[in-house]
Amino acid sequence: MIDTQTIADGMIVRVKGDIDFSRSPELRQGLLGALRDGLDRIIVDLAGVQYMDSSGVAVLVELLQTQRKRSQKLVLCNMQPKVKGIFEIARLHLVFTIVNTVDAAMEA
Amino acid sequence: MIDTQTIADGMIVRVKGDIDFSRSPELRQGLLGALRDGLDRIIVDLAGVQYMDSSGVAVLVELLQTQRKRSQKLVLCNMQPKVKGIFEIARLHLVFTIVNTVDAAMEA
Amino acid sequence: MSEKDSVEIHVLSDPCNLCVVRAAVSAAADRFGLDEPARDKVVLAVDEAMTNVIRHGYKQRTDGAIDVTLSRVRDNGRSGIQVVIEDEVGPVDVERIARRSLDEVRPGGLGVNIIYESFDQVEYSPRPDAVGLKLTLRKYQPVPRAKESADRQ
Amino acid sequence: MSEKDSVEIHVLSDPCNLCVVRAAVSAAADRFGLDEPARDKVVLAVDEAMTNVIRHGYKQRTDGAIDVTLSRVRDNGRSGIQVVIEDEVGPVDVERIARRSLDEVRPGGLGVNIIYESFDQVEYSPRPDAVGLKLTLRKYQPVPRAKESADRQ
Ligand SMILES: Nc1ncnc2c1ncn2[C@@H]1O[C@H](COP(=O)(O)OP(=O)(O)O)[C@@H](O)[C@H]1O
Ligand SMILES: Nc1ncnc2c1ncn2[C@@H]1O[C@H](COP(=O)(O)OP(=O)(O)O)[C@@H](O)[C@H]1O
Repeated sequence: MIDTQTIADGMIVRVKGDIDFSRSPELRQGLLGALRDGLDRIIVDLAGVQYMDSSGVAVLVELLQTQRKRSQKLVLCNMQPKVKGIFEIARLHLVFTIVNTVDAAMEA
Repeated sequence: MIDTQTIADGMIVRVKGDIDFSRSPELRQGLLGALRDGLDRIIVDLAGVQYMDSSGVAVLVELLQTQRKRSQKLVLCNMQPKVKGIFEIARLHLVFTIVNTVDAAMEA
Repeated sequence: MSEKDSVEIHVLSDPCNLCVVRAAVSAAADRFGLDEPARDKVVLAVDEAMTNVIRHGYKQRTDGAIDVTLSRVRDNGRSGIQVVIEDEVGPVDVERIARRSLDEVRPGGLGVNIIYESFDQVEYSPRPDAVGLKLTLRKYQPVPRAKESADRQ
Repeated sequence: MSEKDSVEIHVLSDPCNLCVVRAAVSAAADRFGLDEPARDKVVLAVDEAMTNVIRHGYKQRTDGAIDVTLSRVRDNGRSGIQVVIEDEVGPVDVERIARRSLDEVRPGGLGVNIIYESFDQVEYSPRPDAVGLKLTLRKYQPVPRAKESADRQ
């Protein structure tokens, strides 16, 4: 479900597949389990996620809060249109740093 | 559901939408209703048909038989992969003249 | 089942069934005339409502019954979809099912908001004999403002 | 309903319901591990089977009941889908449901062929008390011959 790759100041996490309540607990475990101090930048690449419900969004909010508490960054990229939809309904598109590409996420 | 266009030696019929038993009676009416003597070539453009079941295939077989009885041609083109699937199961891909494009259908 | 184009779906309260229900809801909404943006909202909101039944109603038990009934509704010439979701969780206090403000950023508390944002009509009601919860949702295809925008050109 | 990932769908025998059932079948087949070619076959064959119930069973009446139950089956480590289609058409003579030869080109007579070609197991049986017909279909995900083709390289 997730692949991680280390980068200079943190890591890229690539998520794959639809994220609903049947898979969000596994996503949560994977994402929060990969967390540690010193990950100045976590990039979550959502290119492979065509659909996400609020249980998936909740995992990302939790991740954002943890990163912020440590003064570390979370950047979302490659968000697909339907996933963008739920972020907009939840008014979270203004709260998260969301960019188009992984390259842009490296600089964000 | 269908659009027809007159060409020098007959007509092009463009079909749109999934064809199952809820729509094949209408397709039958549209196609057989447009038939007349002197349509030396009927081209059925299936670009807009993503799915067809055997009730749609039956309409095309009926059309083929009518055209053949009048020594006229029926050419199918732009067949989408899933539609090709049912023609293959029914072993009708060898019975119909099936080409890729409308241009090729003009020459077939 | 009264209407000839109604579809009833019975599943147990296991989240692995969500994807099948979403697919059926999307196809029904398409057939009842909703365009893609409207369909996407309906699909998401039904997913949220079922997830709430699983989490809050059945407290994550995976063997509870959930019935989803999809049917066509009409209103002033507009076509739409009605989705009824019924569970058997026992007595429920529908007053406790409420939207929270979205100003605060925290995990959770989005589902009910999404349901109200996505559907035109939302009604939570207790089922007779305290069998469980009944949620009735209706969404109509927004009328295209073709005339109006044509006038403006 | 015994299995937690089974899905039961009830519709009336109106062909307009076919698309919703197809969507649900495709999503369930996906979840039960069938790849796209296998899913496409299953979807088409269920469509054909339901169309036959509507045409031959209910003689195009649109108010007959059709129940479709989707569940996971396993066989020798392979995962698959079972589709059970039940109607209430009354007594049926299952012997009369037969494949015709495909050598002759004529309209019709494809449905039963498609059903047998698409599924690994096909069983037509009368329902108890002559209620109607029960059709049980099973399709397993073909095991990828990864090893074998790797050996050949
Ligand atoms: N189907 C339900 N049955 C019982 N309580 C519910 C149901 N749906 C929602 N609720 C109540 O409404 C609250 C808000 O739900 P929601 O907005 O989906 O956020 P969350 O599920 O993250 O708490 C829930 O915490 C719960 O108390
Ligand atoms: N569900 C059914 N109930 C009763 N008879 C059926 C059913 N399905 C098929 N049959 C019988 O089997 C024959 C072959 O069906 P099929 O291969 O689908 O071709 P077609 O429907 O075009 O005749 C039908 O003509 C019908 O007599």
